[in-house]
Amino acid sequence: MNFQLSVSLVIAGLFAASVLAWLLTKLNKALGAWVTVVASAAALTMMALLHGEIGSTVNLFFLQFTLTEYGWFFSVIMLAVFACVSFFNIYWMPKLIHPAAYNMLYLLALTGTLGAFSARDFITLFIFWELIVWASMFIIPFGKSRKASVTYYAFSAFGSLSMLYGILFLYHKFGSFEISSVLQQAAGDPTAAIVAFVTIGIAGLIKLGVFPFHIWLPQAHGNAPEPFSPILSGGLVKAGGFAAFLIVAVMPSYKAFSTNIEFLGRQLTMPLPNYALAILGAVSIVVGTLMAISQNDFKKLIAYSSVANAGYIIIGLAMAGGLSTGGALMHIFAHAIASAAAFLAAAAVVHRTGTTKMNELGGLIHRMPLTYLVYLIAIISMAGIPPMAGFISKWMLFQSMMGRGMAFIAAAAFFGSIGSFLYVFRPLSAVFLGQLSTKHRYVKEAPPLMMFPMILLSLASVVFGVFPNWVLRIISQVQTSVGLEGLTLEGTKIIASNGAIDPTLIVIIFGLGFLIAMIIFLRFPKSRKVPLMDQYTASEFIWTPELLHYATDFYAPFERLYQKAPRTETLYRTIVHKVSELGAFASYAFYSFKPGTVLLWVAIVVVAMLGGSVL
Amino acid sequence: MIQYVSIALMLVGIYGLLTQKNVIKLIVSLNIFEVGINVFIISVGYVSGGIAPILTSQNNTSALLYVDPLPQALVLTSIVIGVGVTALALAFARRMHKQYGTYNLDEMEGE
Amino acid sequence: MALDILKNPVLLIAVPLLLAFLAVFLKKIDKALLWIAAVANAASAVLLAVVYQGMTVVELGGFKPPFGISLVLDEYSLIGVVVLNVLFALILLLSGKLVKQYATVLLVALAALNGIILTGDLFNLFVFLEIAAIAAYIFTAMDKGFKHSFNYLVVGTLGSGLYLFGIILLYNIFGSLNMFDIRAQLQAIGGAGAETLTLPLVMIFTGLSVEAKLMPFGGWVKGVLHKANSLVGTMIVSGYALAVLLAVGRLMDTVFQMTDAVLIAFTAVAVGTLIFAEASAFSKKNLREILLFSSVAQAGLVVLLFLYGLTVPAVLVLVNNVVSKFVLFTVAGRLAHALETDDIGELKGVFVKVPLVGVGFTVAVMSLIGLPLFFGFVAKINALVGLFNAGNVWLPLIILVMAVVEGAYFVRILTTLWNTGEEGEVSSRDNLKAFNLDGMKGLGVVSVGIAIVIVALGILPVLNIKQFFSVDFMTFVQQLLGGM
Amino acid sequence: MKQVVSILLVVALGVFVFLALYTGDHSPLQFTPYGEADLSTRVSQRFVDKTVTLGMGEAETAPDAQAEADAPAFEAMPALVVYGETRDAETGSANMVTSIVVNYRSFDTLGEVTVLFIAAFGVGLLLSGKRKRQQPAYEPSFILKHGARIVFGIMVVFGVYVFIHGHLTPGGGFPGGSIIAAAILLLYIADNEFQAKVKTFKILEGVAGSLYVIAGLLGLVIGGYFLQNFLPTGVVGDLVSAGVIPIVYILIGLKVGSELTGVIAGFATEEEAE
Amino acid sequence: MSMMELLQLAMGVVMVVLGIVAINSKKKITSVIMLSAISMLAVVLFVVMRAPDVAITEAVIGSGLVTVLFVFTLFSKKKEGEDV
Repeated sequence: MNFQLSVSLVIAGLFAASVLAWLLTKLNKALGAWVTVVASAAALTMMALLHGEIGSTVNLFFLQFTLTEYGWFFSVIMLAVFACVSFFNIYWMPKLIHPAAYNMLYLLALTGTLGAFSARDFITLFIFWELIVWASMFIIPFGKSRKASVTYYAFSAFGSLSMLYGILFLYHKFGSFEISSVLQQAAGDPTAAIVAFVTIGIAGLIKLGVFPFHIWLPQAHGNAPEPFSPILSGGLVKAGGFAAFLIVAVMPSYKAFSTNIEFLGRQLTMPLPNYALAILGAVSIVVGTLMAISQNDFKKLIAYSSVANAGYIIIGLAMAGGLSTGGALMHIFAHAIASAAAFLAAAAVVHRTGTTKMNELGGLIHRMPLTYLVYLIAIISMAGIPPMAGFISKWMLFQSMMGRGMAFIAAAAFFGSIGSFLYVFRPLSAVFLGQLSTKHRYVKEAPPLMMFPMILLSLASVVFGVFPNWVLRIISQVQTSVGLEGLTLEGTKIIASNGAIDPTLIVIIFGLGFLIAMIIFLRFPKSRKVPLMDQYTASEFIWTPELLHYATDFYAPFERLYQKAPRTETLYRTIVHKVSELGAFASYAFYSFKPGTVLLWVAIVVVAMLGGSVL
Repeated sequence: MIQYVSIALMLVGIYGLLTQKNVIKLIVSLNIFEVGINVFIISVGYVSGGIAPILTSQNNTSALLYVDPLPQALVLTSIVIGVGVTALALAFARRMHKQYGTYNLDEMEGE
Repeated sequence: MALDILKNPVLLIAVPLLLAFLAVFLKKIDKALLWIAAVANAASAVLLAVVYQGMTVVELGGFKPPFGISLVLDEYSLIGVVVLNVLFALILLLSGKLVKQYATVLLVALAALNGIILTGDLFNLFVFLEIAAIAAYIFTAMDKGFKHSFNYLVVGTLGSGLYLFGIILLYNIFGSLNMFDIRAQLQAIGGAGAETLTLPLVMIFTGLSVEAKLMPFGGWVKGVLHKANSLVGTMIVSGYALAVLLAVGRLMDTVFQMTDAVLIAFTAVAVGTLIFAEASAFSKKNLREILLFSSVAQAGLVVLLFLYGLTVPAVLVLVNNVVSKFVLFTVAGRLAHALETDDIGELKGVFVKVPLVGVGFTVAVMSLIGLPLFFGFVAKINALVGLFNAGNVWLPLIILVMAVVEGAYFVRILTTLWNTGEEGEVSSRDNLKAFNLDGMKGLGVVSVGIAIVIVALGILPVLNIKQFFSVDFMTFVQQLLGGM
Repeated sequence: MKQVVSILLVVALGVFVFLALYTGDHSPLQFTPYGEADLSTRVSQRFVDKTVTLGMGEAETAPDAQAEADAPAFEAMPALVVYGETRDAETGSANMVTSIVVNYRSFDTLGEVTVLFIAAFGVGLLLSGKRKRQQPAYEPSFILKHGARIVFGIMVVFGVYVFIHGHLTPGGGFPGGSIIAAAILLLYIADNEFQAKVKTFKILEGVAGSLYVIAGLLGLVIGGYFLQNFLPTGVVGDLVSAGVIPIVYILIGLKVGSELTGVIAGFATEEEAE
Repeated sequence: MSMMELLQLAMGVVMVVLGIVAINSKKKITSVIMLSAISMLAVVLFVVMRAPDVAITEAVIGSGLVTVLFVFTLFSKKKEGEDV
């Protein structure tokens, strides 16, 4: 292996680093955690430098890697998230049951994502894809739930094995594993195309947590160890975006499937499979939003919000136009940093208070102002409010939806945005605003090493909200590299089919508005502080304060509208139930200590076999 | 003819195995089944008009028409195996009788 | 000359038999004899692998096939004997103290299993099956589960009876008992009139399936294994499964060619076994029950692959399953013995106490469910590609769906055994139960050693398969892993 | 209910077996009906002619399709084996079944002996523990006891005769050994005091078995084949002929006898009423 | 249909009938005795089919020893009033 900088070098290095992390953690926990920090940061810088290497093929033993534009884009986002989050590992070492294993698996998961994004052939892709799965599958149960990990694995395994099926089907058909060539050949062959689209698509949807595969996501994200939730939500989930990108943009599905289809008398603007994707996306926006609104645990809440955002991403990819794909990729970027920041803020809160139940918190703004700020910026960006990066991506998506005239999906998207105001405001008011609960009177601000990555991510949200074109230029390179038309950008302007937008201008206007609000806020008299319990109790002792907390049943009236609605969980629960019933039956019926019972079945089967063959 | 008989014997044995609840009866059925098989094997080797495959002073050359000796050798083996299995099964039966005080499988429920 | 004698595979059978007979009146040192046999066999099996050049037929009594009995030593049986004898030595190493007065039985079982793998004669196979089965009847009764062993005895004897019926029909048709002679005759006539083989094939398949634990033929297995100690468990799940399934493969894959009707019937049985067994394992909560059902399912998978003529993938899957199951069942048995329970819920976080064992167990499981970087992955990929190339699109689908189920219950085991705490509370060492586990060091070391082997075979699949498999397979592997 | 189902199943099984065996003509593969077997199409013709090793040596028979395809073409061998004249014939046993059991397929017999051995061992294990004689319901008389002793002697002699002449006359090791066992059984029945010395029988059994394997290994060392008949086979029909066959058959007889005796001893006693 | 074949047929029928009796009989000892009778008849069949070795072996082992083992088992440790 030559020692000039290359993807394989980075990956091999990360492998080595993971082992090193394991060893050092055995010696000294903090040291091992620092290894993860250094390794991921180093990997980030190397990948940044590798942008020139795009297109070159390198291999590591029998694994082959080719750096593509989109692969590079995804990898950098991923590495940024990992690098920022890794600082938190230092503080979590004492809280984890297997710190050494955690550090090793953390880096292995990173290796997996890098390998998957820069894989040249499908086998390499699959190997690293599975590496991601099992690395995170071991980390999740370190948190609050073991079931969550099983659910996560069951879904992921279904996804990756369906992908494997597709891969082998394509191999059987075209006798090759090389991603680009195989996908291009598949585009020419309808059956192969549909198989590839469905199988790999399922893998992508599951990783993204798009309806109806979103069940695992809140469980896993909500229960994983705090520093790993941002990895899952900001990082690994985006791998699903990568898979989806493969089938819609790289294959591309436009070439594979005919676009002029009459549906209910009106011309569809994109092939049926893409339409199906878009609809799934729309549904998951609605479901995610509604579920997020009704959460009390604010990690789960953010998790559901990422389900909703996955919906946006998939819609954007499905439309597969210049602006829409750009919007999707931008949204992947924006949501990655935003949700990472949000989860990190949550982690900081947990680090200090030890709980994620909103109705046990409150008023932390007085104790952790910076964390509050970070969280605020993050959720504003997720809700798509200027001047954050999230706004730009959503604007682009809406633009392209309007351009396609897809009223229903656009409606769902708009509903999602409105809903996002609701659910982002709840933790804001419940966790940070309001009265400080007496338990947390002496809580301190998060330590500097935690603040550093959080502030970094927040700044990123803001900066790329103000000057999105820095990212968008790269994105449009990505699009042109796979043969989509790029974005039209002028200076700070983004030109869309109907109307342009100048984020910088918007920011200035927003700044003015903010100034005015500030003045008003400062001019008028402040509200008086009262301890949490005063307003309810006439010096009665309260046994269950959290029931009286204003965060309890925050949106109860609204939730009542849909709490009777059928849940997807029930479906999966039924499937599991049926399987184990079948198993219980088999193990009861076929297995007995009485020869008569056993031989009865034997006789039946033999007679059946003979009868089937003789007659 | 004899082959039909042997197959019938096998089937009777299987029927016994299917229906009987009594350990001893099960072993008996097993033996009936084995007898059936043994007879069948020999019948496969039988040549009508053939003589027993032993050179003696009377029929003293290998040119004569003998029945097939190979199946007979096989049956010798299978008989001996049968007796071994039967002995073992009966030993099991005794231990079970000691354990549960009965030969009836229905009264041996539970661990 | 001397080396030639040492290179004779018949020693793998003769030596343990001789020692078994000696052990009868040398009661004092029977364990020592057992050890000698195990080590000698492992050594000579490895020697055979080292000096192996091409298929050899060992004639017994100096009579050439098809007249005399002959042992066949080719890649197929070579892998079998190597894995079998090494595993047997390891089984002794880990469960040796359970042998008690069963040394003779194990010696005979060892000889018989080697015979099953090596023999090239149908009736001889029957004899060895009977010996192995009888030995199994005896040592499964080790922990007083007489009614289960009796059940095994009755079902097994009926099964071997049916097998005998089948081969005598074959003798009637072909006038020979030699597998390769029969294959040659079949090839000579180009498979015409194959429907005559329906009855013999069904009988033979049934008879072997009883030992191979296919559903519903293997109805005895639950009773025998669900409380088995590590010795009995590993013997049945690893040693016997390996030998018997190799025999099934030899007959169903190498020797016979079957009509579509028969093929469909057998496929139905194998697929049914796969589905039902995975579901059963999914529905269980006890470690050993899960493991036994999972190995039943794997047996179904292996037989399925053999039926479609995918020898190499089948052997890979089989070896992977056997080796992993050896580790898993040993650990399960030892834990159950030390803690008087193998209910997963009772074993929360047990691996925190014995990390080495945990690592070995985990790697074995991951290889079993075919995750990449482990041996099982190579096996799985080969199996699936093989089925695809056999023009079969639906079986891979079934196999993959079942793989999801399998993964689910195994991951449930792993996450539970590595972590503590009830659902909803953070896993930490504070709420770790006080397990008293000592004397697990050796087990830990051995299982980690096996884990290293599994990973090595998984990461460098090219190296391990080179000397064993045919060239076309090699090129296939390079294609597969070199990504063209 | 279960009865009915079973009957139906068994009948169906029977019908299918019948259909598969006796109907339809699928040449070239044909199930030969009863009595019409033709030895010349079977391997056993060579066992009858004692011509298996003929043409051995050339063309090391590798079991691949080509080498085997012509193997089953059993060309009739001119050399006749004649009772009392032919010398140094292959196996040299007048009783063809014996020649198969103890020579051509001796490996099966070794396995068979092992089966009996392991079964007896298992019986010993299962019925072990502190034991006493199972008492018959009657008090045997003096005549009975001593008559039995005499008959015992005769039976033993007969058993030995049977397995010594195994290569000439019907019988052989297995019946012979069983007869000896039966003789001991007689003592058990006739004499309520009698207790076989299981230990001695175990030793006999073990020695006989080991000698059998060692004989096989000798064949391997001398002739290069396991269980080879490495002694001169003499004249067909003589008592001292057929090379190792009589020796092996004697070993088998002793082994079987002692094993069955062990089994009987196991069954004839019962656990102390604890 | 020659005399010989009639004889065989008769014996076969008897064997099957005995088998059924052996399985359905109330008393265990009956079925054991039936079993021994069956194998005795089998011995005759073996002789008919020119298999003296097998006949002797079956007579001594199959019909003799096995029966004895059954009987010993049945009469060992039999509880009071338990019918065999």
